Amino acid sequence: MRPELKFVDVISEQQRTQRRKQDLASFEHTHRAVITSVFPLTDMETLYRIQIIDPNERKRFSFIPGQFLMLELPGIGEAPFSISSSPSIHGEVELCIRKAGNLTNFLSKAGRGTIVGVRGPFGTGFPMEDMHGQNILLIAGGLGLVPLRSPIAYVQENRSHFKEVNIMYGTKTPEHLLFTYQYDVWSKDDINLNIIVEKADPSWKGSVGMITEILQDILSGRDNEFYHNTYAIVCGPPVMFKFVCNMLNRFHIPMQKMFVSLERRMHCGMGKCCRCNVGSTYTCLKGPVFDYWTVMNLKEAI
Amino acid sequence: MIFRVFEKKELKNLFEILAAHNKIVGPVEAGRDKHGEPVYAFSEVSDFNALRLGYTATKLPAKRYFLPFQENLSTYTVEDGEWQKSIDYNVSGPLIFFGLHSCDINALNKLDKVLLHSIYPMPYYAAKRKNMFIIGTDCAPQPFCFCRSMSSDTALHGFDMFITDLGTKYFVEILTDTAYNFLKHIRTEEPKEKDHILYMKTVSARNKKFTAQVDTTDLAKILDMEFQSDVWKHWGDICLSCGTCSNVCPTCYCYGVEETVDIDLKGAKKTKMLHSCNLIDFAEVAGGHNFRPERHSRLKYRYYHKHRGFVEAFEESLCVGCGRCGESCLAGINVPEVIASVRGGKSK
Amino acid sequence: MTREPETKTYLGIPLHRPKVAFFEFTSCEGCQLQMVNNESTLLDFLSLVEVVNFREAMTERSDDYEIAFVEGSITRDDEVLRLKQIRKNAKILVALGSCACFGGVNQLKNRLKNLNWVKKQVYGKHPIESGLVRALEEVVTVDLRIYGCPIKKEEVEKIVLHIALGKSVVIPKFPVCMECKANENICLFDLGEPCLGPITRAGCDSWCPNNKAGCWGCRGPAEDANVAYLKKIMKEKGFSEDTIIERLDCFGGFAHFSESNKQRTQRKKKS
Amino acid sequence: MKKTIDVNVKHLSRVEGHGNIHIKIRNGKLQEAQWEVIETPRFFEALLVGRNWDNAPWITGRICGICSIGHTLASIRAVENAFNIIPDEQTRKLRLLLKHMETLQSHSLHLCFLVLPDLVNAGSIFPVIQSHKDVVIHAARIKGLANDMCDCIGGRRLHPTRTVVGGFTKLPAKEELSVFIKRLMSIKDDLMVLAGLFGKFHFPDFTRETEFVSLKGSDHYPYVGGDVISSDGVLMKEQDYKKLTNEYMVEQSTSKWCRLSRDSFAVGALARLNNNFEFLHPAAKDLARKFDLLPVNHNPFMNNVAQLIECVHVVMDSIDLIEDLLGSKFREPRQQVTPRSGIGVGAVEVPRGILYHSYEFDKKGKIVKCDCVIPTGQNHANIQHDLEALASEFALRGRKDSEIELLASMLVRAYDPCISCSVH
Ligand SMILES: Cc1cc2nc3c(=O)[nH]c(=O)nc-3n(C[C@H](O)[C@H](O)[C@H](O)COP(=O)(O)OP(=O)(O)OC[C@H]3O[C@@H](n4cnc5c(N)ncnc54)[C@H](O)[C@@H]3O)c2cc1C
Ligand code: SF4
Ligand code: SF4
Ligand code: SF4
Repeated sequence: MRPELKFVDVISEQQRTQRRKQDLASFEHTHRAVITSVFPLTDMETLYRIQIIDPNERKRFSFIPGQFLMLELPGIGEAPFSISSSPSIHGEVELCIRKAGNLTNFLSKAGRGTIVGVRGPFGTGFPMEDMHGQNILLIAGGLGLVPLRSPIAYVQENRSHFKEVNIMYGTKTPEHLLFTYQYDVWSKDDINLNIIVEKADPSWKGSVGMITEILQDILSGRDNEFYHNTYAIVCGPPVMFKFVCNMLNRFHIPMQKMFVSLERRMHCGMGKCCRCNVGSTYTCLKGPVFDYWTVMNLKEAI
Repeated sequence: MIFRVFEKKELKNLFEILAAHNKIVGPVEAGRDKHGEPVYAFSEVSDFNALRLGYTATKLPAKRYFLPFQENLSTYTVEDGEWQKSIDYNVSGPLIFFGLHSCDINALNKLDKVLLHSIYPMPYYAAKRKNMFIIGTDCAPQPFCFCRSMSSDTALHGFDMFITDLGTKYFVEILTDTAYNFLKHIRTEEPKEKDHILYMKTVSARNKKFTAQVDTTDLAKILDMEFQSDVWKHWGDICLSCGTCSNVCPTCYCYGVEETVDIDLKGAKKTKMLHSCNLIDFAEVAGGHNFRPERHSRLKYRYYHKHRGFVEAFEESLCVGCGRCGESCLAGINVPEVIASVRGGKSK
Repeated sequence: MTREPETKTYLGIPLHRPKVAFFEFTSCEGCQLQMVNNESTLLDFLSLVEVVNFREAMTERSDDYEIAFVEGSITRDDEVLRLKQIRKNAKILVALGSCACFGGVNQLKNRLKNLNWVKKQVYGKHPIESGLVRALEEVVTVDLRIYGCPIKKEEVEKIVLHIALGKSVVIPKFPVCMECKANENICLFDLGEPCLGPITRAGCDSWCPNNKAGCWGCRGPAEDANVAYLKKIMKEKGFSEDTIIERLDCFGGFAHFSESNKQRTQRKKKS
Repeated sequence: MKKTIDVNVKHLSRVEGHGNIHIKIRNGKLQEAQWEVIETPRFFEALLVGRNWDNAPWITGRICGICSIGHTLASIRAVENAFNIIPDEQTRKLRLLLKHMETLQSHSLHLCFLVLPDLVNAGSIFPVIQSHKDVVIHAARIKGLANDMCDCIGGRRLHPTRTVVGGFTKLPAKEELSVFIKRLMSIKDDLMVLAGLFGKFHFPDFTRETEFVSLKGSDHYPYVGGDVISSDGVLMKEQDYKKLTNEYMVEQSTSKWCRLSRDSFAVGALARLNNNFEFLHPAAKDLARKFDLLPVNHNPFMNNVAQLIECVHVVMDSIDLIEDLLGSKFREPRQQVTPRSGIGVGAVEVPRGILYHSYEFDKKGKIVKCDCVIPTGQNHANIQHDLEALASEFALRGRKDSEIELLASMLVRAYDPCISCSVH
């Protein structure tokens, strides 16, 4: 017998098709997907609908609200984006993307039919089922409405499972408001929608101020029963959720029932590159959705 | 575990038999420093005489064979609007590592936890790791080694066979049947009682030579408490933010990714580069915001990842105590002193 | 140039083909030469841009360009005027090489207090016009910098490609050591040689240390470079003050860190 | 015969650095023919003063982007001469090899990218890439090889890193070197194709007698150090470079001018070839005979042909050098350097002619005085005299302004002037 080592192929064909999570190939498995519609929301943000091309992969692709996926264009870049559509639709997602750099700028020039690569879904989501039978506060600032659209869709589709539902949304000016065309639909489903802007323009009829002001109004004068049976999902820039969460805390909403979504730089989405680490917790694995208690215990989270 | 002993001269036979059919990586002399002392490095060797099994410590671990500093993750062919992606795990074949010290073997064991056994195994690492045949060898403790504090001075698994120099013979621990079969090609014997005694003597003599120490009791907790401590500022003041510590560390695996388009526009590449948490742009995000703009906060993060975060996730720290980072650091920042200073001891 | 302007596309999206021009001021013109020094990619490079002005290689000249690659430092008044005109014409002005970015080796003469002595040393009594050496950014606004003495051609290619693709241009912020270690070199300090790798901006792929030669800092300081502490380390390792200063002031990138070059910073503030 | 001629070329293209040409003829009489150098000086000689000896090669290499290797080697030789360091054979061979590759690099760049457009009526290499694609590919291969070899031996194709006083910081691996033998062999064929092409061109028929100065070959075609000779019979040591160059200032130039036995002299490929024909490699000699280029040739345009012949010489000689090196055991590449006070001169034949560096050191090895005499500086006066003769002669032959402009530009280009270098 020759003393010779055999080459170990780490992904046998069998593994490739069977054990998805343990499947080594999944690390770099990119679904090819096509942009089926492009809908500009503001100067900076565009809503893309993206469909996985392979019908089998499409069927298998599902996610929970709050998760993100990695979108790539060869040679241009790859970046994480929150899925902003209903979890009940498989293999087709909506992403709302702001022009921020290489990938996102290039994407803003891309039209329908452009082929992109999609990996994921990754990360934790909002525990929607735990929230059944409870009140829900959905609080978004600025681009934070994007990840919130998925839980909103879930709530709409399962409205009878929830008690009181409040959406609070704040932006800098009325021009920054996203998804204006959907507000009517949300209200129809017995969801209270409160919108506030920091700076009004002449045509603005709604409230003006900080989002904490509406929150204060909604929370004041409720009974303990309400506070203890309320979940909150907060998405937005770090400063905003710091203030909002502090206020929720003051009203004794349990920290484990408050959820936030953190944003960090990410290259892999799989807990390998370490770029998203907060303290030493991987945002991509343990997050991006964290309950507020965990966030409190992370160093340099906000 | 199966133990054998063999005459020293047999090692050359083993090497040559293996080298005839496999690629071998081992410690060699890469040059001499200003004092005329040899500088060791891991490199491919085909000549037994070039191998330096009695080496002290290599400046760099054998990292490039399992976590290359730069590696293509995928290549794309692009034509008009269409593109295809192809993935190459960048392994050309199995490799025999002839003479890794316990610390370096333990480093691989630690990396396995995060890169192999976590929920998303990393195929690039896995492909290389699964094609490593490791022959461990005993080491000569250096003044900067604190592997005993990190419980990495002996390797219990993660190798195929481990040889210990008993003077005229080698004592060998055999962990895999591949190793067992390889050893059939040379003359080995069942160890006798006196071999066992000699082995134990050798090991305890070595153990007495360790000098550097790190007190790891409750370290994760203490690091948490001392997050705002001023000692970090002191180390930050002298840190050069050059990333050397991460590059020479056998367990640092953080990386960055770059996407590039070929100049003829017919292809593209996604390349991974080992990064270091000490580099200024490690935690920079959109809009240029940097979560760790100061040197001390980045340096601190390296210690938190290794001695706190990893402990939390995997019940052990991400440091084997090889001391390479301290040895290579021009500013002289080293784990024992940093930890001591955080624990309230004296900093330099 | 007579070639048909072809529109290239990438992933179906049409690319911009910029008109580029090359200019040189006081320098060795080596950086321009580096441009033609990479035979294998020259033709691809030329298909991404339209070269309209390149005196070292062509006779035709045009003032209609978008990107101006400017090599060399500024020493005379006529150069100031010419540079300002280039700035007016160009949308993007790229400083090419250490001379353009920091003054390069030429700025060494600034440290000599007596400019007349300098002139006399070389030209005797013969009158000659030459002022202090300035980097481009001391005269006009510079949009992009390609560091190095000499530059790496790959960096220029990357910049041009990125402009065509609309990608941002990323130049390493970390120091040369990072690349040096990845190249598995034996550290020059272990060999008893001085090296500015720990404070110099990477991107050259540790060109000099790869060849067992210490870095002289031609690419200027890395971001957040800890110059003060490296000086201290070098002193402790037995290198003389002169050795350290001579390296630091060689290419001008560390002018802001070096005593002998204080006057330069002040001059900049004035203008 | 043409009576009135005006030629004004501002910033002559396809040469290194900035120079202008003015020709004015009135009533058939030459009133002005001027070669003007307007490059800004960088004062290398002054800025080295007070610095340590190891700065000299590193900084003076930056005098020129094309012949940085030559400057580095001349500087190293001057320092070594001052410190009484004698390089061993291995170092000498490697340096010569590096020097050869710079010659090949520079000559091929000059011939194919800067001169060729003139010969095929184009303004730059860009249209030539379309019209003479095959030539450009040969040229790129030649230059590519030279560049790769410079990388391999000097560490970098431009501003070398491995070349230091005392030898080299690092040696090329023998495996790397041996690969080049094959490539050099095949490059010879590329050169022959180019020679065929250049053989078809008609170089302007123009001669003016002048003095040719170069290093003197003893058993080899000379490139590094030794004695200096001229076609007028001068023979001196390299240390006597001042007597060989006699620098002086003129109004029209920021570069100094030189003279020896007559008003002006020429250095460069043609001078080397005229003075050392016998030492050329046989293959190069054959080619010279084909071009009818035999010593002493006084047509400055033939400098281009001399460059081509030198290319063949350096390629053939490099093959021999590599074979020698591969046959010997590599030794420690770098000698210990002990500075001492003294003066040292280094003369090296760079592509454009003979280059001198000279330094004076104090006992710590700090530079007290520095002087560099650049080949293009030595050629300026000769260019000026050629220009005058050319303008008169071709005006007499009734050529148009534009033709004279082209001929004058070609004449200057034939010298392959390195203007920024000459001003330094
Ligand atoms: C979990 C998660 C969900 C996200 N969801 C959305 C979303 O729904 N819509 C949206 O528009 N954006 C979202 N982002 C932000 C988005 O990923 C960044 O804007 C994107 O990476 C920019 O990519 P680029 O290639 O265009 O920019 P680049 O050219 O890569 O970078 C521009 C700047 O962004 C920094 N950067 C790189 N990657 C990231 C990152 N992942 N996060 C922050 N900064 C980064 C760079 O350092 C640089 O300063 C999300 C980020 C995370 C982590
Ligand atoms: S942190 Fe330092 S001592 Fe610990 S394993 Fe890494 S290099 Fe070795
Ligand atoms: S040689 Fe220079 S660049 Fe390389 S590690 Fe040492 S100090 Fe850093
Ligand atoms: S190593 Fe230093 S001197 Fe050398 S090229 Fe890089 S930055 Fe310049």
